Amino acid sequence: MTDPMLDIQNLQVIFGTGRLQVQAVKNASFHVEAGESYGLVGESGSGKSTVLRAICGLAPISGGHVRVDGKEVTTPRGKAFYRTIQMVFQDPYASLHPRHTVDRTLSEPLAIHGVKDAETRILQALREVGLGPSFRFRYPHQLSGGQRQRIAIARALILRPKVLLLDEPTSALDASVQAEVLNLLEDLRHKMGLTYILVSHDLAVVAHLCQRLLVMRNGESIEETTSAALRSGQASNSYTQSLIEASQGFSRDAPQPASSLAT
Amino acid sequence: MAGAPSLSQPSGWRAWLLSPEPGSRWQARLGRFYLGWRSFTRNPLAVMGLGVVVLLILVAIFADFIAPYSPVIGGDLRTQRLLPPSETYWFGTDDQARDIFSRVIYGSRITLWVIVLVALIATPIGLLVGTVAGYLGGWVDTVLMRITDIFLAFPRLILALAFVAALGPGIENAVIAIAITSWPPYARIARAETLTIRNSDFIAAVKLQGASTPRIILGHVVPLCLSSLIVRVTLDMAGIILTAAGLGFLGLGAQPPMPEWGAMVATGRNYLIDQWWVAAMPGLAIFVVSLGFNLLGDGLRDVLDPKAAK
Amino acid sequence: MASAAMQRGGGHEALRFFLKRIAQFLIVLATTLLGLVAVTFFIGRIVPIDPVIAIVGDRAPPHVYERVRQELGLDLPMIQQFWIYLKKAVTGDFGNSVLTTNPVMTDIANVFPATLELATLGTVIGTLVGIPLGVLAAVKRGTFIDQLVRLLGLVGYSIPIFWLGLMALLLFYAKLGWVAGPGRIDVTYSYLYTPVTGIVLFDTAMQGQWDAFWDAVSHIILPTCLLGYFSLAYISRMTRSFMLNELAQEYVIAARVKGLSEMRVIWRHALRNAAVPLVTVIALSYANLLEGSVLTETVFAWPGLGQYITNSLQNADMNAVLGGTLVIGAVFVLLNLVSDLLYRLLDPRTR
Amino acid sequence: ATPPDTLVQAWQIDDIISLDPAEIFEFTTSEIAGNTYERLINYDYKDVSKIYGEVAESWSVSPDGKTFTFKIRQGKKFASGNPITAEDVAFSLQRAVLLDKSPAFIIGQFGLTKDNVKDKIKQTGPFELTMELDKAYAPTFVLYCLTSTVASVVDKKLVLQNEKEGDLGYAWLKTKYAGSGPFSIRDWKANEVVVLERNPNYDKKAPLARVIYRHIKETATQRLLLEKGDVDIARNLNPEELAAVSKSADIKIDSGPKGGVWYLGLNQKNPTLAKPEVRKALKYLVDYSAIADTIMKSKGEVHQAFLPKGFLGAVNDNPYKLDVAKAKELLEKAGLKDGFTVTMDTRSTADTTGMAQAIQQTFAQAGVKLEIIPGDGKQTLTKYRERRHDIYIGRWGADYQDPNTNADTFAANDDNSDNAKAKPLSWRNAWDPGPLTAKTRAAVLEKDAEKRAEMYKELQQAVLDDGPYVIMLQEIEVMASRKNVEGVVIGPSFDTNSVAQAKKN
Amino acid sequence: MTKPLLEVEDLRVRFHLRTGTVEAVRGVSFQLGRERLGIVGESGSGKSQTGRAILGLTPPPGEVLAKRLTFDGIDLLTASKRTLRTLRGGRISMVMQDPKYSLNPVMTIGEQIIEAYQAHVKASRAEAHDRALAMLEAVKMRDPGRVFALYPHEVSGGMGQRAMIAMMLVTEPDLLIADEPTSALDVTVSMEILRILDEFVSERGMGLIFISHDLKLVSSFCNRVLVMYAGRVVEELEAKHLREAKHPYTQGLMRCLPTLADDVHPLPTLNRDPSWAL
Ligand SMILES: Nc1ncnc2c1ncn2[C@@H]1O[C@H](COP(=O)(O)OP(=O)(O)OP(=O)(O)O)[C@@H](O)[C@H]1O
Ligand SMILES: Nc1ncnc2c1ncn2[C@@H]1O[C@H](COP(=O)(O)OP(=O)(O)OP(=O)(O)O)[C@@H](O)[C@H]1O
Ligand SMILES: [Mg+2]
Ligand SMILES: [Mg+2]
Repeated sequence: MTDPMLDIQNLQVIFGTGRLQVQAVKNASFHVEAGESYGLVGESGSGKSTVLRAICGLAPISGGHVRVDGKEVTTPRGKAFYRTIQMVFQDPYASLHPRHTVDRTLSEPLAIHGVKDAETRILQALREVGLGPSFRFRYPHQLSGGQRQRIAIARALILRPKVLLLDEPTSALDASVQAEVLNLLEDLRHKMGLTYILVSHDLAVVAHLCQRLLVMRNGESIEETTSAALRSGQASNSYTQSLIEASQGFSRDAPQPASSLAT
Repeated sequence: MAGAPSLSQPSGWRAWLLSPEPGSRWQARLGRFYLGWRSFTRNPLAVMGLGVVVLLILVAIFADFIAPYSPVIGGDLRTQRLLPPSETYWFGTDDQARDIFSRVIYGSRITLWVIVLVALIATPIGLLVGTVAGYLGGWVDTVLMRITDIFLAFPRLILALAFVAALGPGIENAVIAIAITSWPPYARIARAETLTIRNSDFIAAVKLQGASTPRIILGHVVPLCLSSLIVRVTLDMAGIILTAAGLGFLGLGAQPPMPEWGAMVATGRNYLIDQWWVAAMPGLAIFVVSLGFNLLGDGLRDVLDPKAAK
Repeated sequence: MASAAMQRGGGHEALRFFLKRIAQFLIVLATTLLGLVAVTFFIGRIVPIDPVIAIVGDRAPPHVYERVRQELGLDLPMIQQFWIYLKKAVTGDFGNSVLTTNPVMTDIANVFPATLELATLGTVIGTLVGIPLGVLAAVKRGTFIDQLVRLLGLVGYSIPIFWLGLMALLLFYAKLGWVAGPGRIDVTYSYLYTPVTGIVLFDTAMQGQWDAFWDAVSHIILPTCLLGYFSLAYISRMTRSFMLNELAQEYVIAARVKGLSEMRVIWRHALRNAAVPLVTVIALSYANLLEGSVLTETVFAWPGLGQYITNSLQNADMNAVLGGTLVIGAVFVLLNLVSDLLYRLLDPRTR
Repeated sequence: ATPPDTLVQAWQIDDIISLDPAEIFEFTTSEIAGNTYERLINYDYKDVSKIYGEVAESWSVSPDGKTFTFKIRQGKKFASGNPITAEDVAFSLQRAVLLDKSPAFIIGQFGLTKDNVKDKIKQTGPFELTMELDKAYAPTFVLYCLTSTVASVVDKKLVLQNEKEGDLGYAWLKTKYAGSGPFSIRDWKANEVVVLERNPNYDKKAPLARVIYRHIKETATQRLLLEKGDVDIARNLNPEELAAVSKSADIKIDSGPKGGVWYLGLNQKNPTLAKPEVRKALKYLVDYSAIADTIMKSKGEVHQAFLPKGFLGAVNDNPYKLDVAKAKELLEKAGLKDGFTVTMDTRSTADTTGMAQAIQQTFAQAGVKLEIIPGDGKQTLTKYRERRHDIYIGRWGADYQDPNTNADTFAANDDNSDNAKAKPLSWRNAWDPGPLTAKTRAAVLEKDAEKRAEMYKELQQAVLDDGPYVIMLQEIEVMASRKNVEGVVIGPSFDTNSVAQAKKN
Repeated sequence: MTKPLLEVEDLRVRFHLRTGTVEAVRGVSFQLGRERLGIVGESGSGKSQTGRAILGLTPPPGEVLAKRLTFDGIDLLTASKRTLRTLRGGRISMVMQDPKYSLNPVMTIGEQIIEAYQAHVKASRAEAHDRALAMLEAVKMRDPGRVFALYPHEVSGGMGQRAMIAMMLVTEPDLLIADEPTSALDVTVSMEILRILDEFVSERGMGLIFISHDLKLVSSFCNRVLVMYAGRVVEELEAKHLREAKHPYTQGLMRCLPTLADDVHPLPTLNRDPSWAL
């Protein structure tokens, strides 16, 4: 049996010290096989993003293990790591440098890693995300949200990573644009054999893109389930159940959810 | 996306500049520049400011052609001294019987030189200190900001005076002194700006591409701080000219008979009430130029500063 | 139900915060002052002015010169001089001024109130006029009023202060006679009161010398208005920019949605928020004025800190320069602290 | 407006560092001391050659010329009420020597040292004292020296009451007063004000109750105050301001020559300046009269010898005037046909800078490129005293009313080496005057006034010919005052501007 | 429905910019009774501008035109500023998208509610205080007393949004415009918010305009839905018939959403027809 692409065990992330200390992730464990697409769902502040950020070194790992391809990650992460794992952020408006053209944004990783023939790579990356060369010299403000997210995906893919961490890649987008981006992601995964971890608060989106998913709450993993189970409305956990219900839309006669709101 | 359609569309070269899909880096840059230019020209005061600055540059370049007399060699002390403005001497003559108009014209070179030099020294220092402190945080931040505070807590003119005293008088040293005293606010601004940028996703994204810290600071953080800094520096230009004038006033600026405006005003203050033109003419020049820079800075702020532009 | 918040935080918490701030303040003060002393001290030693000449004058015979040089400890290595200075400074002894022969701190206690008086009133004027102007400009953005206010501010930025000062004197004092001339008080009144705090307005008022008080008022009015104008230029400009920022916020729209009058929206909501960064701006401009506007003081024959330090520097009276710099540094740090505390008071988010 | 019994003067008085007559050496404090202290003897301000006793009633010189005996006037009192006795006088003179501050040499140069002063200056009776010198100096020389501020009579009792650790009351008197002059010093606030008050014990009661010196740095401010009547006298107006205020019906202008001269010091360490032809050429390259008539109008008059007008033996004909052709000729002789470049350390005051720039222009006419290095007063002085300048432009004021004061500094140099003990102006300019030094020393001992004057004339001529100084102007003191002010005397030296009999109508 | 509460006919909002005139809302017409009306559409389709125009809060360079814009018989276009002010917050209120930005950060929540109340009702401070507390309770705040004294940054998004609702409903308006009141919130939280709004409508007979880009939500929550595209209403229909929408835009919007119910790969995307915008 080969190692899973990503193996997370008892991950803990603590921010700050003293009074300001926040335990963002208390205990999260899961593993993702190569080529798999894995979902993380949960309410706001449950630590989904933090898990992703911890994996790629943007948040401190305070406990537990993160293994990539069987190897424990090092801090700081080496260049090789970044060629394996890349991330796409939630807000397409915030994840592109406002003063850099698409060209500059895409050539940056190539320059850092000393990749030659940047020219063709950039054009190719644009093509992969379904954008023509006419987008190459635009500034972010000349792009729509969906286009920006495509550029962000292109940037993540230009180094040919094996794993893509997707932090709510479509939550800031309109429904129709979301569909396009989701289709694109699915497409790319098939074409390039990528591994995804997808964070979203929208169960339908997760179910659409992922086979397995983890439900998180208050920094802890509550249950691991499959999208098939979600679709059939089965959930062993009442919290997961309430998430499923809520995603069906508003209903006048539904009982008040038992869940308490985090304040 | 279903944007509301615009009722009128630009055409020709404007269309090319404003093209949402520029074909080259150049076109993209020009397009940006054009956009900025357009929002800039919307502000008539700012355009006026730009006009003044351009005029200053032109006057400095063509001083030789414009000035009717020598800026340093005066006429007869007995007959041509302290003459009021007239047709021969537009701005009158000074205590050494020199033509004030010519001196003001030549003085533009020095003023320009002072401004450029201060900007070239102070801005990078402030930028670097601020961005490094802001980006790295921790003890580096503490140490750098403490140093900044120390410099900020210094009485400015005193520090400048001390430096001039230490380095010896002369316009270059005055400039260095001014530069040394003017970077701390820039560092503060750059740091504040960096703090808002450093946790943003696009910085996280370059980090994820394995970019080194210097690369991130220089390539990604600095350009974003630059605009608010440029604005601030232009706004400070007036202050710089006046500090130079202040040093001149205290006799520590330019070397006589250099036609430095501040020094001219300083000389003129001895004749302020009756021979008003001796101080008023260079004073007016200082005023116009610093006003120009201020207006320009204000206009630039609207163009460059993403927070102010709304 | 304001007590709810208090219960939450508790007096304990507040005290701890306060103590922590004080401790932090002391550390910052100490390091800043140390840095200031070090820099000033070494600048002082490389200034190419012989401090001995300042004491003995140009025509002193050589042996007097030598003796004074030794008295000043100038023959010791620089580091040792610095160490001696520091040791004394820690005990509060900043040495004597060469020029005035008094202990430096006594001198500063004499000149600082003059500057304090001027700067405080200047800042008050600058704030009271500058903020409404800034608000007005922001509210009427792009209109004639806006441009006018901006121009007014810009003019303040660009005019040499000594020029404006002399012109103001010429007009209001010499020509119109509306105000009294340079100096702090007329000689006629100067011995009618005893200086206690050194702040003339305060002293005369406390001692019921109303004639003297009004004379002092008519002396101070011009320089304060002048300084006030300069701080107004800065404050109104910053107010405008902060207000523009706030007026674009959603909560301002929310306030309008509530049906509040425009007055209330602007002054209670937007300005209240703009006040948070404004505190720092005002503190900064106050610090600048306190630093002593050498030029204003010169023009108005105002015996303040700025003149004192400049004069000392020109005479290589390094003890005085050091003392003055330290005082300004301390004031700066103190103002930082105050603005920081005010900031916290005004902005609940930072509590 | 000012109160009728108070005279208010606007004056730049930020140079005050001490009010102790044993230490006073500045222009401002000298004047203040002149109005508040009495000296043993004094001279007539109108005719310097008339020396009279002030505290002394009479004096006599021993036949060998080495011992002076002074009789003290009886019945005089200090402002404190203490009587003035010989004891006070002896104490004052001894004290000056013992404290050994900058001006102490004026008395000390007669062979008085810390160790011997108590023996050499002796009280011989309640109202009599003697002073013993090491050589038989010209009596006028000795007497003139005793008219200077350092010889002021201080109130021994009062001073000793305030003595600390044997400092002879030095720390106290620095800021206080213990004299017997027409006025007493009531208050001094540094950089702000000096207040004098009528001394009720003075023989000839001063008409004014109070004299106030206000520190006003800006001359324009001084002028406004004067025009407005908020000061009675403005002391630092510049020529243009004087010209302007003189048009006012309420203001008058008084002036009088002073013992200061404006000069250029040419450092002989600079090989170019060391050439005699160059020194001479530069003397022809200053437009003396133009400067005196314009930039220094009413502040200086052309004067080229080192002794100011009014001093014994002063040479008053001014041989040099701007003559570019002659200068060029001289330069060519020196092998500098195309001129040369030289720097001048210039104090950044209006007067100095103004003159410097005028000189810069005339120098340029003969191809001498003059670079002006501006600096603060103390800064240029520091450099000058270290002989690091090329040319120094400055003012030299006489220390006392005897010609030796300037001869000693301009024409004598006992040791021109870098670590010489005495550093007169000749040393500062690295000039060895050769035989002039001996001549200067001899002149001090010459008892015959005529002969002595002749000796000084000779010295001046020699310096005029070849000295490394371009002496340009003699200083004039100007006061612009309100018309109702009367009786303010502008004396020949700094300590002789008297307000003792001034009054306001 | 006898007389509609709000009548909008041919509403246009224009922005005159240097680059040309942008017409953000182009001829929107609808009527509203005491019911829930949903407005959906993509970003930039003019939903918010429609809502703001009704309140007279179109930002400065904007211009509002309409054949008819009346609220309860009052012509909002010609009404004086004063009338508008009494209407605003008094009879028409608006809940905005993000509580983080729409609450004044330096005032306590209680103060802000009291202020809203006192702007329209002459009441003593104590009365206003009680009323505010009651309101906080009405929006199901668990510890109203505590929340009253909290600053906006001290409460979670859900609580903030409820505070916002309390503030806007404290005067018991007849019409509430909710501009994406839940899009910044968690699904579970937003359900609760909707429930509160729903109660107000059904119990107090308030009219509600619910602006959202979430079709699914609008269809389950509202009675009627306006679908906007490029500043126009392309379709108006009963919420329950949303699935049978005729306009291809509405259909497309409905289809391109992934659902738990069916698993379509790839998702159908929306092909925009330029003629929709005409
Ligand atoms: N840099 C940080 N410093 C301190 N606390 C942090 C930091 N980043 C995140 N947190 C805290 O960690 C917790 C988890 O945050 P995280 O962003 O992972 O949540 P999330 O599940 O992604 O929520 P959302 O759906 O809103 O994005 C939150 O309480 C957050 O306040
Ligand atoms: N101040 C303004 N100046 C110019 N155009 C504006 C202005 N405000 C809004 N617009 C334009 O009006 C159109 C409609 O904006 P509106 O805010 O109503 O959209 P929306 O449907 O609410 O979108 P979202 O879902 O993103 O909130 C947009 O195209 C926008 O660009
Ligand atoms: Mg997240
Ligand atoms: Mg909207």
